[in-house]
Amino acid sequence: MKYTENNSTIDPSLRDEMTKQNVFVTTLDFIYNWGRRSSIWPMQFGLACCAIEMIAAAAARYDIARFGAELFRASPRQADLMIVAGTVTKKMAPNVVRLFNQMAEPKYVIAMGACAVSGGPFADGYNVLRGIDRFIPVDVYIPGCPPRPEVLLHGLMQLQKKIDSQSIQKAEWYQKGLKREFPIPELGPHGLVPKFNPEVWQPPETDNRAKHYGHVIRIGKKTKAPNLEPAVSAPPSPNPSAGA
Amino acid sequence: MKHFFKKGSVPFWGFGILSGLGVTLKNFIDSYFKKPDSGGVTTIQYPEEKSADFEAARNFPFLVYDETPEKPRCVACGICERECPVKCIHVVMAKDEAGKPLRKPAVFDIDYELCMNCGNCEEVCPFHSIFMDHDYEIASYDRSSLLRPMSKLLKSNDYFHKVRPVDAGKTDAVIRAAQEKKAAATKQKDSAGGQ
Amino acid sequence: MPSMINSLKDALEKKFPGIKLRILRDSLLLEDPQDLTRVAQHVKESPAFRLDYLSSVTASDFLDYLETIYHFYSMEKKSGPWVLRVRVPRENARVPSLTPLYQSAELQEREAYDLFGILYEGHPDLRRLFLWEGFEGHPLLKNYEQENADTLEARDVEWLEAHGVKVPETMKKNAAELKASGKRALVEKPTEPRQA
Amino acid sequence: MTLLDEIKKDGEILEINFGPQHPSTHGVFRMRVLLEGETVRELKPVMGYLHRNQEQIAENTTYAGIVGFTDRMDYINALSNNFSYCLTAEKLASIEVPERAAYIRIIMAELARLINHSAAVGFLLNDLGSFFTPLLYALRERERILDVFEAVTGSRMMCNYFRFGGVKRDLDEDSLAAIKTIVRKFPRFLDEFETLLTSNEILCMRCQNVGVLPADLAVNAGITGPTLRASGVNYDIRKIDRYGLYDRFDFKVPLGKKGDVYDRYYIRILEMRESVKILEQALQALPAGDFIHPKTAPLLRNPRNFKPPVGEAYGRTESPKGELGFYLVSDGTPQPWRCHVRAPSLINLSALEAMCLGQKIADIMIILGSIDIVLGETDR
Repeated sequence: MKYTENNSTIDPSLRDEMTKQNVFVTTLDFIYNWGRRSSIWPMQFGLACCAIEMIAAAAARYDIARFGAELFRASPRQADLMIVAGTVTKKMAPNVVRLFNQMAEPKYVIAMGACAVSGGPFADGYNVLRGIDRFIPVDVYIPGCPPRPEVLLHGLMQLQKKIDSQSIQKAEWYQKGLKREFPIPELGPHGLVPKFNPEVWQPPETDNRAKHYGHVIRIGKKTKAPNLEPAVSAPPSPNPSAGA
Repeated sequence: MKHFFKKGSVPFWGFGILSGLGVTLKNFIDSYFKKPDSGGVTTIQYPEEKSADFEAARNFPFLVYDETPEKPRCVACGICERECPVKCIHVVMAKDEAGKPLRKPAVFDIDYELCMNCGNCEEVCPFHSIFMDHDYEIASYDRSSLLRPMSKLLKSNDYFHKVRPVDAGKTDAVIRAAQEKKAAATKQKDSAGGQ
Repeated sequence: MPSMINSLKDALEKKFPGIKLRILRDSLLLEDPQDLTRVAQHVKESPAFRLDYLSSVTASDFLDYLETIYHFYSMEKKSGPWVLRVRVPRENARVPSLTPLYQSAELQEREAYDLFGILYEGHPDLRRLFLWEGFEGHPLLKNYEQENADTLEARDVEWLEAHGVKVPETMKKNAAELKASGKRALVEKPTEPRQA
Repeated sequence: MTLLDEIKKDGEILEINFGPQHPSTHGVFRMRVLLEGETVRELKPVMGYLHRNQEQIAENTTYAGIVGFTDRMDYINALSNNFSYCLTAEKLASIEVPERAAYIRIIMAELARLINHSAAVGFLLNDLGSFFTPLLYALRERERILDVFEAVTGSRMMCNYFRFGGVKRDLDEDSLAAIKTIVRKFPRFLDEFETLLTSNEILCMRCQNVGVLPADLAVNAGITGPTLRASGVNYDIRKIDRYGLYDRFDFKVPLGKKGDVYDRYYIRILEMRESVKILEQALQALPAGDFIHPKTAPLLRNPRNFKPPVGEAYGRTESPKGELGFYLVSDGTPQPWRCHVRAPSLINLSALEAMCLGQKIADIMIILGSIDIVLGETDR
């Protein structure tokens, strides 16, 4: 959902003037967005360590109920916010995209934690997707590993600011011919087929990390195996397969 | 081990549930009268009231400069870059026009979207120039703003004192001691050279 | 520790005269992998050892051969780790499975097969544990070629077009070049040497 | 013809997938279950949805960098992973740990055990249907302990606190005082937790004689930790290996009788009481001294020149979930040749099917919750 600026047509000075005489003027957009923003139901979707911080955010101390988001709906049909909390592996990616497709419009995605944003500490592995924004559009990125519960609440407030800025006329989900069905990747022989959805994410032009480090996990880096033979050489029985 | 209702363990059938409800009732009443750490309401009203800020808390690294942002403490030695387990630091040493390397980074960017807040860079930096910050409100709408260039990473030494007073004091003491030792050594060398 | 493993070696040589064993630091290497079931059976039942708890099954790749290391403990006698190792060549890595004797080996042998490609004969259902069925190759081997997740290949471009996704021209051209040269988009060494 | 074809013939049996996205599977764990009506006929666990290739990354990071990755294996209590990994690395390079450092390690590991057991009981009660009430009490205690972790180690969950030969920072006065108040108040929380739960009729009815794990199957299937001790087998690695000065503290090892879900629940409450006893003794006898061995202190500044001699080492500790073992093979370079993790959560699942056969569909969740697995450790 793009960030569309919504300048309400009433000029603020006139509105403050009228509120002094107890006449409250508002716009339909304000009420519509206020309703959606204050009761945004997340989907119960914890993947890894960030899910524990999400539960801690829903618990007593950092209460997510104060933002109206404490009702974690189990099924995607009744949720309108998907907090991707944790590492999205290649084996789990088709499920995440299918769940996102099953959610009802208007739906939002928060990528919580370094793993959901960019693959995080495990980005170089063979089984970790380098960020969930390769297949589905993400509204708010929350870095951190794991982000503290307050950071999740701050991210939720950023999302609420984004919801406030939307207006009914320009709302995407009411336009005709809305194509928000993202193709679900398949599990291919070496990883996901396709590796990413070019409509949603393009690799950046200058990727210093790849240019500078190549891939941290390089092929054939170590050429000599450790020789665990005992230091004091026992009677060396003729053993063809013993290491050099 | 309490087992399936050994007769003495539970006076009558519903007693266990009632005593449980008693506990929840006590907590419900306590939450109005008791202080937060002894049974009261422990909720932190996040935007207005923030949780206690611990000295050792580590969120994301930042660079320290003494007087002006043009002269950071960092000498672009690249040790933090090698020690970072996630490889999210990228350092390029500055060169003047004659190609002689200056002891200053031309490019120093940290990828906040990859960083795992482990604090190894702070431990290994021999020049006390990179430290872990406490600021955590950096959620953003697009991913490219999370790749922080040097201009955004540099923060003043007194910000470092404000955020982490004890550690900042210790590092300043260490730096002052090193400078005095160097000054004494050069003075001693001059005096030796002078004779 | 070495004295402990020597007592195990002597006991086994006494029980099975022709067996070939070798002490390796403080572990016991079975030269012929097929002896494994006999040795495990004996070690589990014999009153001297009673090793009834197989703690961990580890596979590792030593370039010339693949190795499976077993850590046994005895919960009855509370005795320390008894380490057995078995070496198999890389081409047809076959090791007899210990699952009929120890149920704790079931998941660990599936993991060793999944990540190293060692076939455990006699395992009830030897499937991949972590990766999916269609995955080719065994990722933890030292010569595993990992795919580069940032460049699209011909297979991806076909799939995307079949699903009505517009692929930019440059990516389509790269994918076609890669397919022509017959190479796969692999993980490479850094293009620019790291200074400092 | 396999069971499945037989089933399709008379159509009595239904195949259901629990997970990988399921409200109560503690993460992305999937079980393919064949149900005849309500009773379970066959249960196949499917894992790998959180396989983050930690062992491949461990082979490409320096020994000190791996400490940061071990926090993310069993992410509910990061400190017991650090403990097990640093123990193995110290065995590999034969480094000793000074007394104060060993005491600090035990204090932090036992605090992590308190967090893990109270959270495990809370999640088990979540599966039983008492949605969020016991878990909120447990998480309230957990927040207090997490404040201490953040004050001492720097991060709430990913502590990255242990180093080879000791710990990263010393335990200063006010965090010591905070730990003392926590340990003083914890028994009162446990009594409140017990009156809320232990003699609760619904809990007794639903948990007793459900998912019974006989002792011989538990030993054969390599089950360790509270799940094993609930079946009556006395095997606690703190008592057997006596690693890290654990032999200086006297604490009992609680044992269960029948090995059902109720025993596994109640044994965690008793183990929390034992941990509080250990903490009390450790806090009284905390000696002065350096928090890291002077020989390995320079490693804090440049971990790159920690090159252990060629060799292998297997170290294990009693993590709250079971025996957590690390197997390290070093070839003299700063990166290990092989780093294998013996994960208790993975191996405790080998008896899951045996426990679930014949049980009702609602009980599968409780049996899984009573084994207390964490997917970061199962899938590594």
